[in-house]
Amino acid sequence: MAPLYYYLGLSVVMFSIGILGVLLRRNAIVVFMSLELMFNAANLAFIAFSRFYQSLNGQMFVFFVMTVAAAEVAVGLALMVTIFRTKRSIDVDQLNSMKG
Amino acid sequence: MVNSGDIYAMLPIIVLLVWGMLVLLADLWVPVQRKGITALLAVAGLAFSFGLTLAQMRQPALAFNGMAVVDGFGVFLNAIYLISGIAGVALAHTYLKRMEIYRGEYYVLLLFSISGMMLMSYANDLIVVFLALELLSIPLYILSGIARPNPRSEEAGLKYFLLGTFSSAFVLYGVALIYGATARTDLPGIIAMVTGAPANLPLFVVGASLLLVGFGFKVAAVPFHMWTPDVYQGAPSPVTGFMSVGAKAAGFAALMRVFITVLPGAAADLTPILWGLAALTMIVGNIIAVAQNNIKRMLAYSSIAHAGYMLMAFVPYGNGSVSNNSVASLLFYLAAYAATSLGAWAVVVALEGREGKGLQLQDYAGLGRKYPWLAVPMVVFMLSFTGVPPTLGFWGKFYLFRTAVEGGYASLALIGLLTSLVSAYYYLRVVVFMYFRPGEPAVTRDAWVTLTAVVAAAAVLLLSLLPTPLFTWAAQALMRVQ
Amino acid sequence: MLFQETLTNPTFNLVPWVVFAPLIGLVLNLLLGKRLGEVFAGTVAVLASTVAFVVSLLLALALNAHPEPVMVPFLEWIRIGDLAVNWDFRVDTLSVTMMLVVSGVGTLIHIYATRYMHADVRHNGDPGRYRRFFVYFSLFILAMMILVSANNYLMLFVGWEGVGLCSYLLIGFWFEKGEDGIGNAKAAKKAFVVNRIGDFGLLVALFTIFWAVGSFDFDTVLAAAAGLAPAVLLVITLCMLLGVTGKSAQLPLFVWLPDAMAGPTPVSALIHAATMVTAGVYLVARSAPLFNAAPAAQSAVMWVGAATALFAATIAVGQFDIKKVLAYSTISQLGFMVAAVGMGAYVAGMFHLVTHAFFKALLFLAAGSVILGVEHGAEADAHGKHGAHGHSELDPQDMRNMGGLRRKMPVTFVVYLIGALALSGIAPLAGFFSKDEILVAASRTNYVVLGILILAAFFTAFYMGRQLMMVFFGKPRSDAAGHAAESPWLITVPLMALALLSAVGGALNLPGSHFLETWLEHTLGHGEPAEFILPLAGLALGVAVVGLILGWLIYRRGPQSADARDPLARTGPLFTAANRKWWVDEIYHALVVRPYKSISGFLAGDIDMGFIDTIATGAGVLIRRLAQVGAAVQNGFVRSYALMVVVGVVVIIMYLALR
Amino acid sequence: MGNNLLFFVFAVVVVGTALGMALSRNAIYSALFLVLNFASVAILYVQLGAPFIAMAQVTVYAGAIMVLFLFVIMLLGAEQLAETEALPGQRVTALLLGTAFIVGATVVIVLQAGPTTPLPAPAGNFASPMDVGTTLFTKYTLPFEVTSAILLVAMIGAIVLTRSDKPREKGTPAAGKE
Amino acid sequence: MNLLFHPLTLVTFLPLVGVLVIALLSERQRAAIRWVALITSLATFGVALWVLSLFSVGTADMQLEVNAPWLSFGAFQVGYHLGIDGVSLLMVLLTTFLTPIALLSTWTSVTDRVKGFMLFFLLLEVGMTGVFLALDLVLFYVFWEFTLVPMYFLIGIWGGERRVYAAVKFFLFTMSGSLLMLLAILYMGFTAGTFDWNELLAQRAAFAGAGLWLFLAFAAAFAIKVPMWPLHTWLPDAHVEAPTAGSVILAGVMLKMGAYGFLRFNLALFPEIAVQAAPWMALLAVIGIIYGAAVSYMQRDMKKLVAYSSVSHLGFVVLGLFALNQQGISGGVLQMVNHGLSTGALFLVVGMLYERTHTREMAAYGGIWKIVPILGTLMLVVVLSSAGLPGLNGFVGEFTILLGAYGSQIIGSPWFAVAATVGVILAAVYLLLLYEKVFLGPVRNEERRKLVEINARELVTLIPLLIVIFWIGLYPKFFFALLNPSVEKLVSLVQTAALAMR
Repeated sequence: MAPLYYYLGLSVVMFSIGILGVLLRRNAIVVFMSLELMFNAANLAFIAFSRFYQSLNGQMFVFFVMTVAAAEVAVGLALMVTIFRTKRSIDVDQLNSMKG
Repeated sequence: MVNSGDIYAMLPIIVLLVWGMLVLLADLWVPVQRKGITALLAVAGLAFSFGLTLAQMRQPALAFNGMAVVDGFGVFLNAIYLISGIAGVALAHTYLKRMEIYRGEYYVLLLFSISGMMLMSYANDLIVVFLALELLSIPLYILSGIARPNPRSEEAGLKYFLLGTFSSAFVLYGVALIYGATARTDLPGIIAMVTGAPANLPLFVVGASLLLVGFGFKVAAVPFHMWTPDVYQGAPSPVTGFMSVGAKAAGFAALMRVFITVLPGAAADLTPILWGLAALTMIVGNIIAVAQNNIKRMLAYSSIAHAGYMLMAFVPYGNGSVSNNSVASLLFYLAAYAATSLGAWAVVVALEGREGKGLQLQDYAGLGRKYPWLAVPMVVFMLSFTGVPPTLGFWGKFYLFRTAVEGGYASLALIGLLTSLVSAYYYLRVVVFMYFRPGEPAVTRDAWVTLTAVVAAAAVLLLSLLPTPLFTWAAQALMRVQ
Repeated sequence: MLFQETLTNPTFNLVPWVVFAPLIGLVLNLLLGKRLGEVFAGTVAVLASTVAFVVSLLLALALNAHPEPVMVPFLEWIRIGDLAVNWDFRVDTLSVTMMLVVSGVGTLIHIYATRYMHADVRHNGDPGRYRRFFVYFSLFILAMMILVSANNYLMLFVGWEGVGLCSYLLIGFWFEKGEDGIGNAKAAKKAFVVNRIGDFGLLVALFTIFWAVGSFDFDTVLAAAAGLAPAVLLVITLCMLLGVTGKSAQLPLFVWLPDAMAGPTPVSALIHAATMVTAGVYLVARSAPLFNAAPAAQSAVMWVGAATALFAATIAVGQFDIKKVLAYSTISQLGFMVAAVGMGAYVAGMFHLVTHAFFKALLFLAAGSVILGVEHGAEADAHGKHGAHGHSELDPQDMRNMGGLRRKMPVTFVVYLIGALALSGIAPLAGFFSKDEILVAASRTNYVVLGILILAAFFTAFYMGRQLMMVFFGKPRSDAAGHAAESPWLITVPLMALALLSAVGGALNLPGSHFLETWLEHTLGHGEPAEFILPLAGLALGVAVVGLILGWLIYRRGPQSADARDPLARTGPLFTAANRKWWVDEIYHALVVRPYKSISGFLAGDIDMGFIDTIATGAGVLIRRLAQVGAAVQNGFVRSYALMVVVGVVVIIMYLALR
Repeated sequence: MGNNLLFFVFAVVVVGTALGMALSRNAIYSALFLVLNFASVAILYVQLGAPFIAMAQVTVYAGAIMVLFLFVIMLLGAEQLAETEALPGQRVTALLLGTAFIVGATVVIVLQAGPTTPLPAPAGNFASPMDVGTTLFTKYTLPFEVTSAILLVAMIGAIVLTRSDKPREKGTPAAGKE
Repeated sequence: MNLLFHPLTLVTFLPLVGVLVIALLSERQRAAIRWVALITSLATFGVALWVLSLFSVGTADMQLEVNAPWLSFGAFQVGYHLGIDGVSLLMVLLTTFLTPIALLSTWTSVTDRVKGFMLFFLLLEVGMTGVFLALDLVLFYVFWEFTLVPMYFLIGIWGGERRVYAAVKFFLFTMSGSLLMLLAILYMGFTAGTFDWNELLAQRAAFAGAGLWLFLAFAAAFAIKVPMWPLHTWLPDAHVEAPTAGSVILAGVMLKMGAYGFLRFNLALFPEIAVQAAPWMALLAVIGIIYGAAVSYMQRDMKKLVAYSSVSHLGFVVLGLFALNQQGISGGVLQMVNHGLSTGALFLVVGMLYERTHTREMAAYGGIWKIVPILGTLMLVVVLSSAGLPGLNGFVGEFTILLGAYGSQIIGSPWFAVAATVGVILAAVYLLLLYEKVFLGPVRNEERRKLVEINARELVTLIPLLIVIFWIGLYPKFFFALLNPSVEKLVSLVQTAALAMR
């Protein structure tokens, strides 16, 4: 069995890739997927700690995170659809009518 | 298992949730022209919940296996949310009609969001904190975008959503690390682990600071503030008004609840970070506001700045002798800020026209002459924001600064005062336009909006003359810490 | 306290009336004068002055019986901690002498003015201002009485500035006249400001006195004089000297007095010749113990006086304006007095003060009569020619426009002659004796000063000779002079009275009787009585006669016409210099006025608006610039916002990692 | 070491698919990479003794959620965008920050994570579905109920945001718009 | 005494009655609004006179105190604590005296939005009176800061061309100082555990450690308000743009709030620091005196000239206060009153001229004494009073100040006073220049021939000022007698501190 910090390392890397995805991609859906990746990174950490402490709290947490993620996906995708209807694009870089 | 105590403790929230569903259903039968009925229903629910909340004042209790805690702190904040909710409904009714976005779901989402906020201030477990955060945020994302097909509203919704989720990810990671450090997610458990030996403190501190990022996002602390102006501008004004108070208060509720209960141990590490956040927030918010000509953006930056002041009082939270004052002053300020901000947004709502008209400062020219019932309250709000006596904002700042000084952060108080000076400039600009420049402002007459503004102004003025009850309430609204 | 609490003679209780009589007159005129007309206004003012004179006379008589100084308490004025200033009246021989001069000469001039101003206000086209003149005049008497009756330095200063105010008001009486219409107003301002410079000195002297002695009362201060540190004494006395040079028009602050001739002639006579300008002499005499204890200051006073006496006399030679000549003469004679008190010859100084008041008031008033005559002539002339334009260009004060007036205005001529001779120091007129005493004192003190003073006396005689010739002899050089007429009796009677005083005034302190000496001794202490040195008196008389004759010789054939050159112009630059007053005004303008203006301009422009205000507004501009930069960061891109969040996160993590 | 090998294999897959998701030009590829990533993580969950969560991960995440993603991508036809960088310096800064984050997090998180010994074996029925279920409905009643509210909100939200407004009834003032 | 009908409560809050009545009137009832405002302010002055009659002259301590808890947070109490001593009594009298005069001056000059004007004016009076009476630092701050608001509106709505700039500048400048003061108040309240002035006085040791900083913070607020050089740049703008009545009050009362603050807080609470700072403050004061005078001399605008003259005159006040002896402080306080009267009257006259001609350029006038003789004469008296002519009020104040400063051991050098005395000369220069350019000389502008003489109402505004001008000039003993005990007490406090430091 790998030690805890292996998992944590992996989780950090996943989280970082998620961050980079958010920062670098212009496609809103891809950005959103990167966010999901970040959630997953956190989930991995939870599960690893849960195993480390032999405590179920972490797993419970992950369960709720998944549900919340599902809810967010519904809302987020709905928003994107709406935007797409008006703008015909889901390029986040085109969402800059307000600034300053 | 669930028992009646649990139900009773959570009753204000449960009522609100159930009421929200009922309103949702009822709305289906309410014709478009008579959505006022929905609004009234929503207000009734809020008022009912408000009454229940106040009834809880003297009965601190744990509920749902310690997942939630009912205490004075929570009650105080819940009162603020509910009042801002009522204002949010009052402001919305004609506004929605005027903007042709009459969707009964507005009220439902508002109720749900408030229930999320209320849950936040009762939260006693990080899972509840996280869920409450989502429960209050998701309706706000939707509400921000509810004015579709207005592109600005949609843009605001998506921006808010993406960035909000982004910050949630940090909160989540922070919780994970705290869990990793202590093996617990319930706040009492965490305290026990931190004060006892076994916790992994380095990890704990990192987790706490990631939580700070997430909560900082909610309260709009620099550098996590950048969503604020765009969202405030794009979202329908009643939503913004509600959000500027409710979301901020909920953010601070989370911050205070989590940090003061469980994290004094990490204070030594976190204080410099908080210091920096507070200072930056005050400086950046106030300075950039100077450049704004759109009232909504200006108020957005102003709300950032006020988050800075509140953070300032929060900096010495780890100092046991100050932390009570820290909480009390923050709560008091939130109350003062709520009254002021809701009132100011009411005026904004009154002036806003279709397609983003009536939002420039120039559009306020001549308001003082033509519509004193809006202009005079607006002056009061601007002065209260600035912190000029005799307004509630003055006492709020007074208390905040006093806490900062008491905590040994006179330097921070100095920054706060100097940036207040900067803020006076842009708040006064509003007054300048309203009173010193001639103009023909386009105002939609709306009794509810005017009433909101006048009531808020009266509260700001009168409570400032006799603020003792509010002081006392805030000072007694302590957290129940096991 | 040197005086008894109970007054020796109830007469002394009258002393406040020297102040209140003019006050009542002032108020009456202010409230009723307009309604009741000229006769009422004039009469009230004359009566007020007369009452003051009568009271002064009674006081003098009472003092003659009990010559000890008396203090009449009146009012507690200021009391802060150990600063206690009361408004008390001091009745002693010195103050009563001054009161007599002020109210006596003052009354005569008042009488004169009732008629003179009648003509003047009409000549200047605003009859409504008649009343105002007498209000000012009463105010002046009031202020001057406060000055001389003060029992402490602060009340003296009150009067001192009060008379300065009157001087300002009266010089600017015709405030819309003069050069460019504003010349008179400017002259008035100049007088006030220059006087203020002197007052500055006096103020500093007062401060020093208070902190050195702890009181402003004359008795306390003068009694403490001997015990004061030399440096303190020097500060006090030199600062006082500055005050004296301002009020008594001495070098270097004399410049205001010639310009002050812009006021109506009675003003020049009363204020700028007889009374106010002598306040400086009075001050030094009053502070005699202080000056006696500071020999260095004393000699400074002496030298200032002597230098002024000569300097002003030379300028007088080059003037064409009948009043300007007299003005410089006044400065010069004040120089004599100041020199006298500087030499410790207080009695001599006071003596000359009194006689000078007589004959200089006489000269001014007579000059006023001349001016009236010429104005009258000009008007008659213009009337004859059916053209009203002609006379307005003629300057009725320019001696070049006169000539041959002795036949037209015989009374004026006679009295003027008496005054001029008295001024020149021709025995046995008043000026001879008083000037002689000063020369005697100088002969005891310093021969250089003596020489200077004799030279000044020579110039005095010369310019008076010149003036007499130009005004009264020869042929009329203008039509106006040709049509001049004698003045009415209200004017000539006071002239005659003053002429009489000028003639016999020397009797006050005749060698041998020394009446004034013994009279003043009660106040000034016992001094060496001035003896009569015959050779010196002879020399002085000779010099005066030579001066007069020289004047007669040079100006006998005089300028033949109004635009002819002055016979002295042959001396070239010397005459020009005298005529241009040694360029003192220009020098002051370059050294003081212009620099002050440019410094003020620099402060108001570059410093205040340019620097201080720019810093203040600059802070605002800076913040606005910062705001724009900050707003530019808010670029509307979600990814930038997220980036900023990450920056925050990374900074926090780095901080935690590196802490 | 065998378990370690398993970890490394899947770690590589997880990182690879994550990178694939983040870097693919085509959003559909990204979605598919993400599905793979979720599945691999699910395997790690199983390895970490969380079978229930692993199953949920596969069904909820990799299944339902990602289908939704794919559906929307297809619906909008938004799979391909010109990925030119509009923000100067964004890429460099982002990469620098990402690196800094990894380095920093390694120092403050990974290296602080406690014992470097392998994770202990779980107790017999640790995290069995029954265990999870019991906990969920006892201790976690409140969160569970709250979740339902969140889902309800999401539903309302999705409807509110995407529903095309009914044609207005006759006589309403602003009829004819949209 | 009853809290509500306590004389000090009444004198502070009586104008609110007028505010209420006016608020109920309609904008169109201008005459009624004006009369209500005037009568209220006169009634307030009456109450102030009543307070004067209740005041016992020989006592140094605070009198007629009213002290009730107002609000509390945590362990800290903020009291509704008012009290009066000689100094504040004079200031209250000045305030309540000038307000009706200023109101009366607006009769015809303010015709637009009369209701608002009167409302703000009465509110301003409440604030100003409160500042002089408050004995709780927080209460003081509340009043202090509150005064900004009405004045801001008075300048901003009824002001001249650049009124917005001036109003904002006024607000921001003053606020910048008072914020620092707020910080100091908070710190003191925290260290000493009270905000009460009396108690703070007793517990000076508690915050003595930070004394210098606290002193500076208070000084910043007051120095801006006074204003001391070089913090004066808001003043010319505010004065020039403010409506006449606003200028009168601004110069007459609001600047005095700064000087009063110095006296009440800086000197009383930090005597040790005050002793150390005295030479520096004196230096700034002297610079202000000379500088203000020099800059006044260059002004073309009458109001600007008077505004800069305030910088100069208030320099005297500060010099007097920091002489820290009885003569200086008493003189300084009296000079505060004097400046209020003289400058108030100057502004009134300038306002009358402006109302008639709509210009304040001196060059647009000239020779008008001939046309408006009564106005000219009154102006002359006022100018002379401002120039410090004996017999008028200005002299008494300036003389005692200079006397005090000259001998002040704490300032340490007579040269400050000597330099300040030069300011007396310069004052004559610029004031007479003003008078000369406007009233003397020939009539340069034919339009000015139509200038209307002062009317009865305007006369009523000026005469009371002139009466007091003469009163103080001729018989200042009354005023000094009011001041002496309080000043004596303060001086002994400071002198003890000075001795302790040696």
